[in-house]
Amino acid sequence: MSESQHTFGDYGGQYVPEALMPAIEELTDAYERYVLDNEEGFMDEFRQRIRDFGGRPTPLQRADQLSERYGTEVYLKREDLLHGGAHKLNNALGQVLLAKYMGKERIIAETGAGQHGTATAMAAAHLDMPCEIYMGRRDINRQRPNVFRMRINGAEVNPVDIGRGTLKEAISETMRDWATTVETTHYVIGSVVGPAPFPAMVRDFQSVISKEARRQFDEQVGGLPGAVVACAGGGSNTMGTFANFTDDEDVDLYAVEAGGSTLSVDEEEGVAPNSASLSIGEEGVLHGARTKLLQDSHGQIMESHSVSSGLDYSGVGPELAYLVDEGRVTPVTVDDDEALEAFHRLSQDEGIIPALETAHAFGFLESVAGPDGDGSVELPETVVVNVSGRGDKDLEAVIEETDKRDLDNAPTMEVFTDGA
Amino acid sequence: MSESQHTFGDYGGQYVPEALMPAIEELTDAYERYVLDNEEGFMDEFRQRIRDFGGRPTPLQRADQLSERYGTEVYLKREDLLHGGAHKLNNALGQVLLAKYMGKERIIAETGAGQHGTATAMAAAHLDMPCEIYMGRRDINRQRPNVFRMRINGAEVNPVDIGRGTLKEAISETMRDWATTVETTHYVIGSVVGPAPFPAMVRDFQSVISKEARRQFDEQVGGLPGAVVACAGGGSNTMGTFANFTDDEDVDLYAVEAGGSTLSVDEEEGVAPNSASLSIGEEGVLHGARTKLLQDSHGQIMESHSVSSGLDYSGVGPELAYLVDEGRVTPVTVDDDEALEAFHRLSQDEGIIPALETAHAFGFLESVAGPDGDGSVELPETVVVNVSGRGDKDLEAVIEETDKRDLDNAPTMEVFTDGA
Amino acid sequence: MGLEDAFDEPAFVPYLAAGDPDFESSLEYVEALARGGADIIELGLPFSEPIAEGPTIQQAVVRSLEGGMTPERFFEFVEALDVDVPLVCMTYYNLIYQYGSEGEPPVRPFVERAAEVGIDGFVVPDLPAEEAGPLRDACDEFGLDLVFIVAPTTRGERLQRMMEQVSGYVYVQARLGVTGARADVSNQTEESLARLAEYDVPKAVGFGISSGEQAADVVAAGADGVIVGSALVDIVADGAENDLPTAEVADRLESLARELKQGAVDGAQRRPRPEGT
Amino acid sequence: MGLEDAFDEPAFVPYLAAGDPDFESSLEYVEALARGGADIIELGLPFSEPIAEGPTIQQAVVRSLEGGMTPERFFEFVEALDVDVPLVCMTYYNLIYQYGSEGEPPVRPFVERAAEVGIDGFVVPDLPAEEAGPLRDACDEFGLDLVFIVAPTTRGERLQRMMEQVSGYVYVQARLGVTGARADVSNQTEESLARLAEYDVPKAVGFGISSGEQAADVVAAGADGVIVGSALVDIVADGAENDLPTAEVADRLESLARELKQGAVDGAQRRPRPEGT
Ligand SMILES: Cc1ncc(COP(=O)(O)O)c(C=O)c1O
Ligand SMILES: Cc1ncc(COP(=O)(O)O)c(C=O)c1O
Repeated sequence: MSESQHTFGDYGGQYVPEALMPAIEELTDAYERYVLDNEEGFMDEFRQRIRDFGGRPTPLQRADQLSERYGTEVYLKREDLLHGGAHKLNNALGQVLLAKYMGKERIIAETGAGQHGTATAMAAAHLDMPCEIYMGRRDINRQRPNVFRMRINGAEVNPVDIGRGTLKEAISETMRDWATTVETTHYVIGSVVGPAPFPAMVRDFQSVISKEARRQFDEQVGGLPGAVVACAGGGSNTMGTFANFTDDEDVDLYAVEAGGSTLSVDEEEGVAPNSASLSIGEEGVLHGARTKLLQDSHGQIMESHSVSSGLDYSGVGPELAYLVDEGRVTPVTVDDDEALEAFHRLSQDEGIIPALETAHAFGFLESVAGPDGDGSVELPETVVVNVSGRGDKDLEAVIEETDKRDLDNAPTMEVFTDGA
Repeated sequence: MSESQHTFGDYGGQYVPEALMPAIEELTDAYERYVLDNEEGFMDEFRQRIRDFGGRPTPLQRADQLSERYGTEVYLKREDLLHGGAHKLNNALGQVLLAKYMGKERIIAETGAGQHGTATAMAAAHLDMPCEIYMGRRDINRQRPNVFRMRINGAEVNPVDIGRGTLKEAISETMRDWATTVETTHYVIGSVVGPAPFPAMVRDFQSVISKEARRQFDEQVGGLPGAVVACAGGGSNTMGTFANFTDDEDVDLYAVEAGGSTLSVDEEEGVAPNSASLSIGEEGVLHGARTKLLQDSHGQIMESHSVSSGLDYSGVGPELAYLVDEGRVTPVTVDDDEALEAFHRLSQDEGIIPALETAHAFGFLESVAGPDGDGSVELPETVVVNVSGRGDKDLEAVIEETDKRDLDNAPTMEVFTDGA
Repeated sequence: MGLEDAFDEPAFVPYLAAGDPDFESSLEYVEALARGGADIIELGLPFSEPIAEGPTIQQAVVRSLEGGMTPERFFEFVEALDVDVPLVCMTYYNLIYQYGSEGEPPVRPFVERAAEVGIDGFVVPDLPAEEAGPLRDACDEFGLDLVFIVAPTTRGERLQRMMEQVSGYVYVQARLGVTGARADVSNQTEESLARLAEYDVPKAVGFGISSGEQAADVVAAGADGVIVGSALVDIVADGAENDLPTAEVADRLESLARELKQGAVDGAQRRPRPEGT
Repeated sequence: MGLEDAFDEPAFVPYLAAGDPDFESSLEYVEALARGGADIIELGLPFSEPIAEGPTIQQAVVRSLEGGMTPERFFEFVEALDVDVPLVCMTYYNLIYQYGSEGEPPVRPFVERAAEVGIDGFVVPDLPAEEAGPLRDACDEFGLDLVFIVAPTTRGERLQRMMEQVSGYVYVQARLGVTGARADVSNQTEESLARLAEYDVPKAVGFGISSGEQAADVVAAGADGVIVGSALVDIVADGAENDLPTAEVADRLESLARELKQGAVDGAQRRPRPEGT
């Protein structure tokens, strides 16, 4: 039997209420048997469904205009083309299918940007499982199209009113549901966070991204890319994009976090106006795992902030925290303004409207490594950037946020406000 | 040199203002050289871009719940997974690339549901061409997310205020622009309509759908499907889905039109409360081609109606009209209510939120051939249905239209209206 | 019979949409044009999708259709007209195509009826020479002219094909685009006229002409006549919008017609004399 | 020292969040519980992400944090308390982990300081036995107990592992889910107690107990004590919302405490006599 990964250096573990431990042991067992050992052909069925239902493989595309702009060959891994519009389905479909193999009867999940909730609702509908999604009230208001989508897919959407009403609160609330219903219910966690075996399992489901990208790059260009870039909220698209490159020491790995409005922190208010847990967080325990966190000096978790709901989280996956400490992954930050500019740039120059989360990864090309950078990072000859999702869910937010700012490349918006 | 198709039986032709004729001849020449004869490797570049940028091939997926419901093997051709969210990019990318090969400097297009406009805006951004889209005011209000997307992709969106403000008026207005700017501008028409060579050329770009589906079906199931089903507005996804099956007489082809609220027509008001030109239209000349039209006894074009903007058109592609007269394609209608029900069914049972246009094709399974049908159509053992697009653009419209009706399977909508 | 004869001297060819804004007023407006010196009158039979028209004529089409205009009403309109000027029916192909009873071959019934009420020819903006066979045949049968529009982009083989089918006059489109009054006359006109010089058929220039001066320029450049639509329709629109008395609108039409006709005549004086005369 | 001693007779173990709704009132509330007969008091040190708590205690956490509660303030609170009852600190692992100065190994400083102010043990809802090594070690060093929660789902090997590490008492979770007062007592309780029968450690049942009658039922079923949180926190919440005088709230707490303690004692009478006595 294969061994599932419990910790990553000092990070990871299983810091959960006792009531959940048996479920987590059951899940660990199922993960090892079905996912790692392909018992009952689980992985075969998963691969077939993620292909036919999900639309894999997604392309690796040369970005013509960006390549010219940065004088480097930029390749895009197009997870935005996955069913549901983001990489999230890789994991959601895997877990819902696993829950089915485990004989569970009900699916719950938390969601921030609504992408994971949408992916889970779609997977649950596809596999005929009842599904409930917890979502912070603030995120509900920021990402309404995704709320609509979950409802239309037949999922219940439960607003979470506690705290600031974002992802952190939604996770806590889903854990409470799970603690009550653990015998019949599987909690589909949405990123490489939470107690073991979630971080390793979610990474494994997402690692198809880098598995494909590695092969595609070799076929289309030859060899390995010089650098691989992905945004990092919880870090699932990040780990998925990095997983098959971590052993290739010549490939630089950049995890782009949300710099929010500023990296400095307001202890008094308990608010970090960013979500840069890899860059400025400290070790601690949250939501079942030891990892890097945005917390105050007492250990209270701070509210994070980002213009993009999907990055708006105070923690980060433990494996990513470990790889940063090891020096294997370089964390960088891109702030709200830079992300919005990158959003418009990719939309106008490449004809791809990215999710706001994803836009951060492209902000890196411009604002860290590119013309606006401080020279600390130099781009190698070839770069693969993960397009973790599409921006349909963000249209309203982008219009509103763009309106507030003075961005060089924003389109005029009258047509949005005229004659409605 | 290959011969492009000018007419289909008595249908088709080139009924356009003289000013456009030279451009149409130039286009015919380019179509024959680049598309039909692959000069300068045009088709190779097209295939590579529609793969890497567009995400081809799209999957052919077995629909587990629908197969069970109808006691027949239902397969879905997943054009909803194409970049932009509909089959429209196959054509838009092809034509924008062709415009580039022709040395044109500017792209214009009309759009109804906004899907073609979005696809064209994306293709134009991708290939670095300025782009203007004409869209009826009514459609602008019905499909705002797509308006946002076009603007964000850097396209101008020109509202058309004349008439009822839907697709028909937008096409007329785009033709007027083209008549003025024809020397530098290519008009990317959005369906298999308009003067030759558009119907044949758009079909050719879209025929990749059935080329793939035919191969995929043979690989996954073996042999040929018993029936192929697609919705029909102008008929581009329809012709694309049928093209590689028309010679297989054993494969039934169903074109599903919008039945709107009723098939009966109000001559007095000049309004057809449907868009069923194949089913109830008569031969005439509109937008450059002879085809089946919704028109009054004098030959004035009637306003069509459908809950789905993308089907809301008084004409239809001439080749489709021809295939219907030949008995090769069977036209059927699905009304607004049935389409909405089918929308919710596919969303809840299969985890795929279809475009409202697409929902009509699924309404056919239930309301014509299925349990609610009159028995006139019996489903064969295997059916391929084209999922022409995804429903993200339709969320608001669906909520509104669902609210007005008493549908058996509509989700409750409080969460949409609560605490916004 | 034979619209060509109208071009013996520089011709003024006005356009109005029949029935704009209503049947009775429209009759008076058309008659006013005749009084103002029209040599031929183009009467628009409105089609719901006027793809070659700019906003001015689009609105005229809407007014006329809302006033109840139909092909049959159009023929009644022509019958009711009291003018002594050749008439050209300007319409879109679908209306010609649909006319007649079930079972009849299309096109012929429309032409027959048009001939009966005294129409002398047709201009059909969405019917290029390539598709004009059936209409040309019917026109020949009933002795009507078929006018084609030559665009600035029409050249070579296509021009040739069109010239083989045209009769009455050619409508020289002064610029690319759709109908509508403009302040200047495009230099595309001279090029077009030069291209047409070798063909022995009257050349009437239209699209954008709105003043006597422009008319003079066009004729001076070699045109045999000027076609004016939107500038006249503007007057009708103004009357409709402001509820002006029909007689007042008719007077204004007549006086602009006079100016335009005079312009055309004056323009002929400015033509370079043929060498050696 | 040694929480076990508190279970000589059926024990009543109340919970309150320290500092809810403010430092001073909270001191009086805790003292009222002692007067009402508490045998052990669980004092909550609030954490921003209380994943094991239901809405009642979540709100208490919010009130306490807004009142300025921090780990250091918590220790001052314990020092300021005038009660003669063993005290258990109930908190989440991150607060224990973070306490202390830069460079010190984690966990130990928190336990050391707790011992100093008179804390007798810990309950840490997000720390299962598998991760409890460092805390167990520090507790041993400073002579504190470490209480574990046994859930209805805890069985076999896991139960074994926990029982090897537990000291003071086990917290028997009466039902799946989060904290919160409920009207009935789950039959999961009896099953859990049966599973624990072979272990020689006091069993205190909590989660959902709100009345003397429930307390009696639980003890009758074999529990050595009852843990009550949300029902008491409800009284504090009511006082905070309606701005009631502190003394009045304290009185209500004391009287509910009395009822619960009495229930526990009564329950022991209803226990089936061991056979043969
Ligand atoms: C498109 C997209 N990208 C990235 C993220 C961030 O999540 P993660 O870091 O787990 O990939 C999200 C989360 O919602 C997302 O929707
Ligand atoms: C998703 C989708 N399907 C179908 C159609 C209808 O067009 P066609 O009949 O040309 O495929 C549209 C048009 O906008 C569309 O957006």
